[in-house]
Formats: sequence, C-alpha cells, structure tokens
Amino acid sequence: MNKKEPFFHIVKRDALPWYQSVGVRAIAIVLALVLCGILTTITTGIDPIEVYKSIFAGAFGTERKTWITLQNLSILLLIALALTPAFKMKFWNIGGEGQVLIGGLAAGACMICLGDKLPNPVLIPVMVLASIAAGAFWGFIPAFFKAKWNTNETLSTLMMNYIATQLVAFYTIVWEVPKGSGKIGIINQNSNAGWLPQIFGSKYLLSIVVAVVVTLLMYIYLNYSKHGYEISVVGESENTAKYVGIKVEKVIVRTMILSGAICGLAGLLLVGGINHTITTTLAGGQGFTGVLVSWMAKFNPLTMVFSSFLIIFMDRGAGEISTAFGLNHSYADILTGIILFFIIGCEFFISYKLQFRKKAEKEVQ
Amino acid sequence: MWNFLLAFIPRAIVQGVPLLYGSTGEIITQKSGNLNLGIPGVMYVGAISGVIGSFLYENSTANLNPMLAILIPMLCCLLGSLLMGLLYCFLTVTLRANQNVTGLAMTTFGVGFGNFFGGSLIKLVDSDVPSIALSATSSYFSKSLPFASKLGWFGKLFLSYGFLAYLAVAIALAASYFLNHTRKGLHLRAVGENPNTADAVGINVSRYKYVATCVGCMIAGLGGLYYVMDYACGVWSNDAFGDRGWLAIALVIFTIWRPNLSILASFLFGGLYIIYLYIPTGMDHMEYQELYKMIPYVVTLVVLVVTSVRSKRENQPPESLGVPYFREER
Amino acid sequence: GCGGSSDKASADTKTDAESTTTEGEASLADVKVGFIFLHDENSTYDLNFMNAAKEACEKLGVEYMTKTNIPEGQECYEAACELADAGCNFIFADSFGHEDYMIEAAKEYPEVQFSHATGTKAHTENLDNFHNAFASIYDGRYLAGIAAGMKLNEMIDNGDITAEQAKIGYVGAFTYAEVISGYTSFFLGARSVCPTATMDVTFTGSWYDETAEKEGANKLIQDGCVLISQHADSMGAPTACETAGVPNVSYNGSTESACPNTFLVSSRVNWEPYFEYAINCVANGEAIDADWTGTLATGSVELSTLGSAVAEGTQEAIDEAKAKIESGELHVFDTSTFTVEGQELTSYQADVDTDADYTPDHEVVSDGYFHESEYRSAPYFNVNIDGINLLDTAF
Amino acid sequence: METKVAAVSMKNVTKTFGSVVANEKVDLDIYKGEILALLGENGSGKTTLMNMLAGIYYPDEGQIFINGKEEVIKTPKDALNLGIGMVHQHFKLIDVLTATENIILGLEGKLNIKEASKKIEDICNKYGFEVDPKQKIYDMSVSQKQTVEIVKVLYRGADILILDEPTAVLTPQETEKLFRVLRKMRDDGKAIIIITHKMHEVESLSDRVAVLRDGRYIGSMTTKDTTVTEMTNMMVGHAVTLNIDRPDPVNPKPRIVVKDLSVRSEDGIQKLKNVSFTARSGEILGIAGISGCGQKELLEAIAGLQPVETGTIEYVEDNGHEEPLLGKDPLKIAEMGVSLSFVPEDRLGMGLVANMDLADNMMLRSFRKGRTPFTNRRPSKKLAESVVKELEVVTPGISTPVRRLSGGNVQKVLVGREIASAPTVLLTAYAVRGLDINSSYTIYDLLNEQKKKGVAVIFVGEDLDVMVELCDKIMVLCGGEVSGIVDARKTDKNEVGLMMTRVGGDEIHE
Ligand SMILES: Nc1ncnc2c1ncn2[C@@H]1O[C@H](COP(=O)(O)OP(=O)(O)OP(=O)(O)O)[C@@H](O)[C@H]1O
Ligand SMILES: Nc1ncnc2c1ncn2[C@@H]1O[C@H](COP(=O)(O)OP(=O)(O)OP(=O)(O)O)[C@@H](O)[C@H]1O
Ligand SMILES: [Mg+2]
Ligand SMILES: [Mg+2]
Repeated sequence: MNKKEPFFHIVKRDALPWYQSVGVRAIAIVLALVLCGILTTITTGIDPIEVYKSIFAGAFGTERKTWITLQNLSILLLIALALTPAFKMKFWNIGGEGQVLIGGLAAGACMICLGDKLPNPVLIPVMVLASIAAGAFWGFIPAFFKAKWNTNETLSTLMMNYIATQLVAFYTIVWEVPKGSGKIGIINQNSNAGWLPQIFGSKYLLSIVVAVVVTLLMYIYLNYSKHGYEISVVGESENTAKYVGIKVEKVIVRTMILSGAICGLAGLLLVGGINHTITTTLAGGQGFTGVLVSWMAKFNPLTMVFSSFLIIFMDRGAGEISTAFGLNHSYADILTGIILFFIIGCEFFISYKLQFRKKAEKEVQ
Repeated sequence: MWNFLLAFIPRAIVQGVPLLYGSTGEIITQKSGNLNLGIPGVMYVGAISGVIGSFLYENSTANLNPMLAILIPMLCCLLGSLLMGLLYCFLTVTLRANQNVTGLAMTTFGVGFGNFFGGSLIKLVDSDVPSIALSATSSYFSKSLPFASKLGWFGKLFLSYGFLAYLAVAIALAASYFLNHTRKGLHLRAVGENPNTADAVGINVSRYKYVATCVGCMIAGLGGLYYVMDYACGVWSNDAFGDRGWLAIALVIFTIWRPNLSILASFLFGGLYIIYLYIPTGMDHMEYQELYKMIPYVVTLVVLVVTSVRSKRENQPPESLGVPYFREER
Repeated sequence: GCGGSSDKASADTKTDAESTTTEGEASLADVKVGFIFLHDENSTYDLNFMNAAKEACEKLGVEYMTKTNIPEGQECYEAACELADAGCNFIFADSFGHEDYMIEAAKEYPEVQFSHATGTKAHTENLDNFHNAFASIYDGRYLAGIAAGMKLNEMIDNGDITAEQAKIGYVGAFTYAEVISGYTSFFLGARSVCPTATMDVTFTGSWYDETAEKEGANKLIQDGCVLISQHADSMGAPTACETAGVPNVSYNGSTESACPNTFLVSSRVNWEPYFEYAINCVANGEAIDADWTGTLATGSVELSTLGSAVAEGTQEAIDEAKAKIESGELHVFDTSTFTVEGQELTSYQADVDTDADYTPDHEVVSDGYFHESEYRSAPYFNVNIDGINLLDTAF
Repeated sequence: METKVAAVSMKNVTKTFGSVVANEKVDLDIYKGEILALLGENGSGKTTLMNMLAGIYYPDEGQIFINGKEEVIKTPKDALNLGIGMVHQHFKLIDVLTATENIILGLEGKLNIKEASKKIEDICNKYGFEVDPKQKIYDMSVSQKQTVEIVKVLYRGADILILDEPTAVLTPQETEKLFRVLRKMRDDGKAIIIITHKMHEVESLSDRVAVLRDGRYIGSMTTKDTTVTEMTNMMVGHAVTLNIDRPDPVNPKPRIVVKDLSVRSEDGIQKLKNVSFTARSGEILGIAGISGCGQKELLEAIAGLQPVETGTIEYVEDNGHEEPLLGKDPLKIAEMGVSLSFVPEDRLGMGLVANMDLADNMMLRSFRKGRTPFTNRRPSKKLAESVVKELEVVTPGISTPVRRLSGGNVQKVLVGREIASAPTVLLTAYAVRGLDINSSYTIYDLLNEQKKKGVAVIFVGEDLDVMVELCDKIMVLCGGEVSGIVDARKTDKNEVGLMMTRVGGDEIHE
C-alpha cells in the first residue's frame, strides 16, 4: 500500500431524530458556557459561576426584568420574522434596520404632526397604517430594482439602511426640542397622544402579544399558504417558478412589501408603544441581529423564538455583568460570539458523521 | 476649486484606505466562494491586535526601535486577523456551517473583542481620557516621505500618506494581477464559481478556501490597523471605526469583484463619506447636513441600479458564493 | 440585584466613612445612590461622571449602583425603575436625552429623588423629586480661552503668523445653547488677551463622531485656523491637531498623552461637589435645588494642568482672571466686551423654559452682563456675536 | 483476455448514502486495451461506482487496485495522479470561463493561455472536434459543452478513462467521432469504461459489458457473445420485451396550429423563422433537428415561456373554437382551460425544484387548486406515491429531495407529474435523455397511452431510430426553419438525417 488510508472520512447522515439533534445543540451550549467560564476566569479572575448567575439575574432577576426581557425578545423576534419570507425567497434583505426606522419615523411623524389634531382612537389607526405603509415602501424599493433589473439586493438594502438613518437624523433635527439639541425627547409626554394603549393593564404586553400573533401567522403563511409555497419555489429556482406560471417579479415585490411592513410594525411598537421618541439608533442593530436569528432558526418561525431568546438573554445578562463586576459591556458580545460559534459548529454533527474505516473488511485482502 | 480639490482629495484618500483594505480582502475571500460577513469584526480584531502589540512594546522600552515599532503591531495585526480567518474557515469549510450566520457571529465577536480589550488596556495606564494613545508608534506609521512637503501640490496629492496607504494600493493591484493572470488565481476563481468542478480537476478546494479567506482576513485586518495607527494617530476609541467594515463589503459588490476598480471606488467613496463637511448648511438648517451625509449611500444605490440595468454575466457574484462545499453532496 | 462586588466595596468604605464622618452617619447609611450612564468608562464624557460618582460615594461612604450603556430611550426609564426597585433613593442620569425618561420615572416613584445633568425641565416640571444640575463651564472655557489667546500672542510675536491671521477653529457638536455658550466664552477668553483673534466654528451634528470631528478640524486647519478647540467627545480633533502641529484646547480631560506637542489645556466639569451636595440633602431629608449650578468656587469647574506647549505667563494670566471671576469683578458675558451685529447687547430674551418652538421667555441681560445659568442650570446663551464666523452659514 | 493486466480492480466495494445503498460489495475488473460498457438501470449505482474511482466518493468498504497495486483514492487529485480521467454525467465546467481556461484548469505550471489554446486546436484538428478556445461556456450548446469535456480529458491524457453517458447530448456524427477516438485509445493500450443507455452504442463500441443491478454487480460478458435482449434482461432482472408499438391515430383533429412563427433570442439571434405546422390530437408529432436548431424555443413558445416576434399559435378546442395562445404566460394558458403539459429539457433547473422533495414537486402544477389561500398537500403526496409505484422510481421515499435521485429517476418523476394532469397537449423535450432502456420504453408506452387518449403529443427527440418507430409525423428543423414534415411511417432514418442538415426536403403538406 503506498498511501495511508484516511483514519476517518466524513459522510452525510440521515436526519437525526429531533431529540438527538436537540441533545447535540444542548451539549454545544454547555461546552460553550464552560469555555466562556474558563476564559472569564483567565482574563478577569472573576468566578465564572457568579458571572452566569448575574447573567441570569439580568434577564429574570425581578418581575420587571422578566417583562423587559420578554418585550425585547418580542421586538427582535418580530424583526427576524419580518426578514424570514425574504430570506426563504433567497432575497438577502439586510435592510431590516432601515425598514424599522422608517416605520418608526412614520409613527413618530403622526404623533408629532397630528398629535394635537386627532383623538387617539383615530390617531392610532392612522399611525398603524402609516408605519406599515412606510416600512412596506422601504421594502418595495429594493424589491422593485431587483425584480426589474436584477439589482443586487444585499447592497441596495444596506444602502437603504443608511438612507433611512439619515432621514431620521434629518427629521430629528427638524423636530428637535429644544432647539439645537438634536433630540426629540418624549413625544406628547403630557397628552400621551399617539401612545399605543396598554393591554391587560401591562405596558409590556402589547408587543409580546403582537409578536406571538405574527409568529403563528408567519408559520402558517410560510408553510401552508399558496404564497408561502410560491416563495419557496422562487427561492429555489426562478426558472421553475416561471415554468409553472408563477410571476417571479410579483412574488419578489409582494414578499418584500410584507417583509417591510412587518418591520414597519416593529418600528411602530418601538416608537408608539415603547420609546415614544425617535432616534437614529431606534433599531439598535436588530436589523442585523434579526438576520442571525432567522438563519439560526433555519427560517422556521417557531424555532426563531428560541434563537432570539438566546440573543436577548445574553444581551440582558451583559448589562447586569457590567453593573455587577464593572466588566465592559462588550464582554457580553465576546461571550455571545463564542456561544454562537459552538451552536453554529455543532450543526455539523447533526448533518454529518465521521465514518471510521471498517477494520474487519481489510483483513480479507 | 483647485484649492478645494487639493485639500479634499488627500482627505478622501485617507478615508478610502481602510475601505480599500477591507474590500480587497473580501474580494479575495469571496472569490473562493466564502461570503465573509465577519469582515467588520475582523477589522476590529486586526486593529486591536496591532494596538495590543504596540502597547506592550511601547510600555516595555523607553526608546523605540523604528523597525520593531512598525513590525510588532503589523505582525500582531496579521496574526489576530489570521486567527479570525482560521476560525471562520474551520466553521464554514471544515464544519460546513452556514456562512451568513458564522460571519455575523464573527462580527459580533470581533467588535466586542476590539472594544473590550481597547477599553481594558486603558485601565493599565493612567490617563485622563479613556483612550490608549500610542503616539510614538503612530508617528512611524504616518510618516510620509521627507521631501513630500517640498514638492508642492504633487507631494500633497501623491506623497503625503503613511506607508500603509501605498501598501493598500499595491495589494489591490497585486490581487488584481493574481486573480486574472496567474494559474493559482484561475484556480481560486474556479473554486468560487463551482467547487465541484474545481475539485474534480484536482484543485484542493478546502485549501484554496482556507488560504484565500485567511489572506483576505489578514488584508482586511490591515485596514483596521491603518485606521488606528495612521488615521487615528494611535488612539484607540471604542466603536470609532464604525461601519466601515460593512461599507467595505458593499464596495465588493459595487466594484463587481475587481480589486483594481476597488482602488478608485474606495477613494471615491471615502470622499463622499466626508463631503458633507465641505457643504455649508446654515445655522438655521443644520438638518440639511444630515441629508448631505446621505450622499455616499444614494450615489452608491443609483450607480448600482444604473449598472444593473445592463448587467453582464461576468459581473455576477461567484456562483457558489455562500454555499458550503461537500464533495459527496449532489 | 446589584451584585456582590459593589456591595463589598461599599461595605469597606462604610467603615472608614464612620471614622471620618461625624455627623449624619446614620442617615447617610440609608442613602443608596443609582447612576445611569449613557456609555461606559470608554467615553470621555461618561468617565468624567463615573470618576466623580465613585469619589463622592466612597468619600461619603454611601452604597451606590451604576447602570452603563443606557441609551436615550425607554431603557433609561426602565433602568431608573430598576434602580428604584433595588432600593436607591437618589438616582442620577448623565445624558441630555435621558431627561424625559427620568421625569417619567420620577412621576412613578415620588419618594425617590431624581436628578439629571444638563437638563432643562426641572424648573418648569414642578415635580418635588426631579432636579437639574450643571456647572458654569463657560467660566472654565473662558479661562481655557485665555491660554489659547496667550498662545496666539506667542505665535504673533514669533512671527509665525500676523495679528490678522490669529484665527481660531472650533468644532462644535450641535447648534445647541450649551455649545454656543461654550465657544463664545472660549472666544471671549481668547480675545481678552489677543484682541485680533477671530474664530471659525463648524458643527458635526453628533456628540461623538471621530471621523467628523477629525475631518472638521482638518478642514478648519486647511482654512487657515492656527489653533483649534472643540466641544464634542471624541479624540478626533485633538489628534488631527497633533498631526498638523496645531495647538489644541481640549474638553473633559487632558489629551496630553495623545497630543504631547500640541495640547494646551482642558476644562471640565467636576461633578463630585454636586453629588456630595445632593447625597447630603437626601440623607438629611432636605430639598435638593431644582436647578443647581456649580461654579469655580464650588470646585465644579476645573482646568487641567497646562500642557508643555502653552505660552509663557499663561498660568499667571489664568490665575488672575480666575480670581476676578470668583470675586465677581469679571463676568464672562460682559456685554461691553462683545457686539452683536455691531451693536452692544442691552437686552436679550432667552429661551429658558423648554418648548418645542423657540419662544424666548426671560430677560437675561442686566447690570452690563448676560446672566448665564441663573434662571436654570443649563446654559441658554445662544447669541451670535461678532468675530465668530459660523462656517455652516456661509452658503 | 486473462493474459491482460487488470488496470483497475475493484474488490468488495460498498457505498451508502444515508439509508440508500448505492453499491454493495461490487467486484469489477477493467483491463488495459479494452472498452468496457457499464450497464445498469437508472439508479443502479453506475455513476457512484465510477465516482469512487475518480475520487469523488470515498468507499465505505472495499479495496481498489490500480495496475495490481492497492491504492487509496481519497481525492480526485489522487485519481488524476493515478492516470484516471473521467467525463462526468453532469457537466463539470465553469460557465464564466472560456473553453481553454476550463480545459487547463487544475494543471500546474505558469499560466499561458496562448500556448494552451494552440495545443487545444491541435487536439481538435487531430480528432476532428470543434472547439472555439475563446468561447465562454455559457455561450455554448450542450453538445459543445460535452465536446469541451472530452477535449479536457484528452488534453490531460489518461491511462484509465471513464465516460459517464458522454453521448447523451451528442449528435450521431459527434458520437461517431468520439468513438473513433476511443477505439484508437484502446488500441494504444488504455483502459476505457463507458456508461451508456444506448444499446446500439454498446454493441458497436465495447469489447465487454458489465452489469449492475440495485447496486450489486451481476456479471460481465463479451459483447460479441451477447444480445441486447440478454443485456437488458440482466439489467432488469427479468425478461422484458422491447418494442415500440405504434397504434394508428384515432380521429385526429387539429389541436395546435402554428403559423409563421419567428423567434429571436435576447441577444438578437434568429432562433425560429416562419415555422408553421399543425399538431393533431391522437398523434405524436416528432420534431427532429440537431441541437440548437430551435426546438427548445418552439416548445417554450407554445408553453408561453418564450417571447415571440411574429406569427400565431392557436389552440383548437374539440368544438372547433380557436384560442390564441400567444402573449399568454403559462398561468393564463392554464386559466383558459387549456391543459398543456410540458416536459422541458432542463429537468432540475426548470421542470423540478431540486431541493424540494417528491411530494412538493408534484404540487408545482396543482398548488393553486382550491379556493382557500392555503395549499393542500394531500393530493400531491398521493400523486407522488402513485408515480413512484407506477413508474418504479428508485427513491428512499417521497420526502427525499429530487436532487438526490439519479438522472433517470428524476425524469420519471417529471414525466409522471406532467401526465397526471390529464393534458390535451403534451410537449416533451428529450423525454428519454439519460434514461435506461427499460425506462425509455416505459416512457414510450406512456406517450402512446396519452396518444390513445386523444392527446396531441409533440415529441422532440434525438434518437432517429426511435422517432421513426414512435412518431406519426416528423417535422425536421434546420437552423430555425422547417426543412420538411414527413410521414414517419413512410420515411427512414437517413432521409430525416439528411433533412436535419439542409433546408427544404420533400415537403409533405396535407
Ligand atoms: N406554503 C407552502 N405550501 C406547501 N408546501 C410548502 C409551502 N412552503 C414550503 N413548502 C414545502 O414544504 C417543504 C417543507 O417546508 P420547509 O422547508 O419550510 O420545511 P422545514 O419546516 O424547514 O422542515 P425541514 O427542513 O425539516 O423539511 C419544503 O420542501 C417546501 O418546499
Ligand atoms: N451524493 C448522493 N447523495 C445521496 N444519494 C446519492 C448520491 N449519489 C447517488 N445517490 C443515490 O445512489 C443511487 C445510485 O445513484 P447513481 O447516480 O450511481 O445511479 P446511476 O446508475 O448512475 O443512475 P443513472 O443511470 O440514472 O445515472 C441512487 O439511488 C441515488 O439516489
Ligand atoms: Mg427546511
Ligand atoms: Mg449515473
């Protein structure tokens, strides 16, 4: 024999039963946490158990914290859900950030310009429509370019983000209070005009309920509707879609309008329901995090609940670590990164297996 | 006008250099079929690694040796970015993980890494402002040719930059030559277009992907190094590098995967990036300034749409971009 | 919970607080302070607050908690509530955009004292437990301006520039009163020693944008400014000056380590006196001023040590002016020292009460000077005086 | 033959993909100086077996001996180093590169395109192939691409040459050229393995045949000692009859009337010029022509997928009512109640969604059914099951992505689906390309069945023998123009072949 046989080689495996694949992921998270712990001790000398404890406390330490965690979760989830149909269509919409901002801007514009003209029961529906329409419009533009001229959507949606940011910056200064400050502050702080209503007496519940509803609807839409099927076909092969009479351009535009509309809705919740102001950092990078969440869940709306939870949990925990240990906030990003690497990497062991050579057969020779 | 250009163009070029490093690195990476969205993170890691190296060196000796003062941060930067590249490759090439998720996670990680260590180093020294200032090292990086200032406008436009700026252009030109005129370049393009085919003719797909991605990351990392060491005068500030990593990725698409085009495009974009400072607004209408800040993005979008109207086959992304390769898959 | 280490830290300090403080110790033990910061210690602006917070709390031996990286949105309200829930009875936020959210929290927790730096609404909001605080930083900037003026004189004397070329550049963040008040006082300080000084001002539209500040400074230098100062938080402008070899007057902290050749001086607000004052008020059950303005006298306004690049005699000139300001002999905004459109300012309606539109509501010029920071703590001087050229208006 | 050295000897080779056993304990010897035809039904594991020689797949078990020495072929590179060259079943070419760049890909040394182009021209001249070294692959027709593939192996030279269905897309003339080359190489002492489903090629080219069935090695025999029937029976595992019956058309009525159709491609090249013909119900209309002569455009124009310059296409209903089809997309055509099925040439790229499973692919045609906004997956699952059963599709189940199926099985799935919608017009392009002989006959039977049901079948084919036997009429296209329409019962292969290369044969218009 002139060459060494490989000790093992990689083969694709049949689908693992769900409990095994969950198990693999669980092991990955545990390993990641252990590694994070070791790193924490080495770099800062802090007892890692304490760090984990305070991460948990940051997310669930008090009732208020739990609610905030859920509220943040719902917004991130909403954005990830919004991006999902586009991704399933292989339309790389990284413009969630801009679509959320524009939705928020529309809501804010209504609150500022119509706040003293319309009563809330009229104003709020107007805001809902305005922000959904604005988000949808922001999704429509790159979709239109893509459908018409096959313009690269990764770049166009990215540019739309910056354009939206600057548009918000522009209006922030137009509407600034006081003059020159570059801040709008809480809009209608005394009249509460355009503030979204609290439901069941909790100011946190509204976005959570919206997110739950959208999650279910999106799951049904993608998996059981004709539109959802068309999206899958267009995503897989435009030629096939044309062949069976699916109007590819229409599907692209329609899907991106939906995508943008839901982002706009998230913007509405952020401005009308949560912050009651507009800033350029309204979306806070969640348009990008949403991409991560959606991909990690393999575009399954139900799984996205878990992937967005993971991100929010770490982020909430981070705030707490920096309070408790004086550790830089960025430390959490490092930990989140490490955990993500493990989760991403462990997928390998779900789809592939290492096959070792069967020794017995070799003796035959 | 001439005076304006004379003042403006060097500033535009300085802005463009980090973008050029980033986009050249990402082009090489993407040509191997790897869509590395982790470039923003890599550039942070490259920068902070250089800062750490130079910090340790500056604090260990009173008289800096110019050679070492440049070499140490450079090597640390390359090493840091290389490790990021290896991480990316291990996940996406060896473990065949999803490239988008891996890239985004690397960005989270890398930016966090940069800011964490940038913020932590400062605790080791006494300073009123929370920034590490590596002025001595930086002066070597930003040194331009001694006779540049004597050559009038020519010196100002062409010779007034630190050596990393010239290196960026040289690397872009070399990358362009490599991709189009060498056999290895041909193989690299083949890997990105269709790894199945490349594999079948005996090209080691994994090796090409590893090498291209790691080299790409190292080049991109230099962009981060240029930013802190030359542009920011050796002062690390958290998040100061901003969104340039993303813009570098955008430039890759904008320049249709051509490093030589990227040189001009980067400088152009660098100029557009700061042009708003040169447009007067009016005290009562500061809001217009925010609209002027939109210019680079609007221009990019318009150019993109216009060029896509008549798109050629050669201007498309590498065909297998973003798809993990597994030989036995069909 | 607020985590182990800060508890421990405060336990340690409590013991030595007991030995040093004689009165009010029982009530000080009941005080728990919460701080809300926009960024963390990596921001010049926040670091200044954080150091003061630490110093004041450790000196008084009170327990405290901090929340960093709190954006100017609902998170600020949540953070304030969390601090209140955790037992804090004095809560302080450091960023202008936090104010509205602090007010929301103040309404919800009437028994907790809320205080906000740089804010403008306390005197109109009529809440017993919401307060504003700031300092007469324009005094500090005036003194820093003297250092700048001395430097200009030196350059003129050395023949580097002519008297007409004594142009200062200033990188401002927003066209906000705080910034206008700041650059005007700086300019007046410079002109008090260098009468031919003029100034160009450019705005970046952001409190922290390294590139914008750096390029803004570069452009000013290109346009012939021979000395630069800034009111924005990044290292952009000072490092641009260091590269170009142009003297720089800084803000918030000394930049000497990064700019050894060009750093002149830096002014800053020291928040420690205010924190001490407010904590003592809470401990003793006294009302905190709705608007508290620190001064040179309270130790709230400070200059850094001078850089090696300053002109000879600078320290003496500064000390002299400082003494005059403290004695009330000198007012920074003395209307006899500047003109507006060629006229002396004899009357000015300032916008002291916050509203969406600019509606001036207080007469602020009397006794020959502009009464800055008297009707509220945050500055409201927003007059364009002659000699200062706003670049962004030059269409 | 015993005296010859075994160039390749595979022993006990097993390869599984998940639960699919593609090869099971296969023993196969290939000798120097012989051409071995590897036979087997679709999905029997031929490609898999050869891919293990070429280093694409790695065997689970077993050994491979090259020239008597045990070798471990881990990568294609190892295979190349051992002198193994392979022309793959699916093109392994890079679209955006030129022919030259593709041919020299993977070689070492300094890049010199000019020199390489020259060498390629020499090879082409020597063997009579036509390749434009500067042409980009995406500009090439399938047969040009296949030629590049062949030149690619010749350029490198190989001692052991594997060709996986190389002739599927070649014209008879090109095939003949290739065979001449292969014979010469055999005479030079190289070992050649060819996989093909065309039995006449097996007979004319190979020295020996080896048969795989269900992944197992069944046996081998000398070609001249065997017959097509024997080989087929061995492949299938039981006796089969191979003849095409041609029932007479019952009551043919015009169904599709095409008049003066002209089509230009996007870059302005004339693809069809004044094409006129009528397709009748209950008839099979064959369309013959060398590749690129406009068959594809013609079918796509009828199916509503190709913009047309001038001309008309009418659909004639049973009651004589005429409906224009032009300017309508597939959806509109279906909404008009015209039941038109289309088996396109590009199965995985157009007819099916490669990453979807069988059931979901079945839904492509029917997902719009029902008034709710929701799809109903149940009928398509049933359809998938029945197609798998009736057409004997080899698959682990209906939830396997079609990408995983072997070529022939993919085709069965597609044809099965298209027939299921009970069409009145059935367009097929190369319906049996890549299909094993047994499956091909199954497809012919299916077409005949459709014909008997009164469907107007348009059959674009490449095997003239079959067309002459199967079709009722044959329209021959040449360079986008009709060079004649002949009655298939009264013509022969030669006449049609001649018409394919020149315009204007004996026109038989009725
Ligand atoms: N709206 C729809 N109606 C019918 N079928 C659909 C629809 N959307 C998608 N499908 C098809 O259903 C199949 C399953 O959908 P999807 O890819 O979402 O699965 P999944 O939830 O990711 O599960 P898995 O990856 O385990 O198959 C896919 O092959 C897809 O083509
Ligand atoms: N990469 C792969 N992944 C999964 N299954 C595969 C793969 N390659 C082949 N198979 C399966 O192995 C079996 C044998 O396939 P193979 O392609 O070898 O058949 P074949 O004899 O070449 O058929 P055809 O004549 O249609 O080309 C088929 O059932 C196929 O689905
Ligand atoms: Mg799926
Ligand atoms: Mg095959």
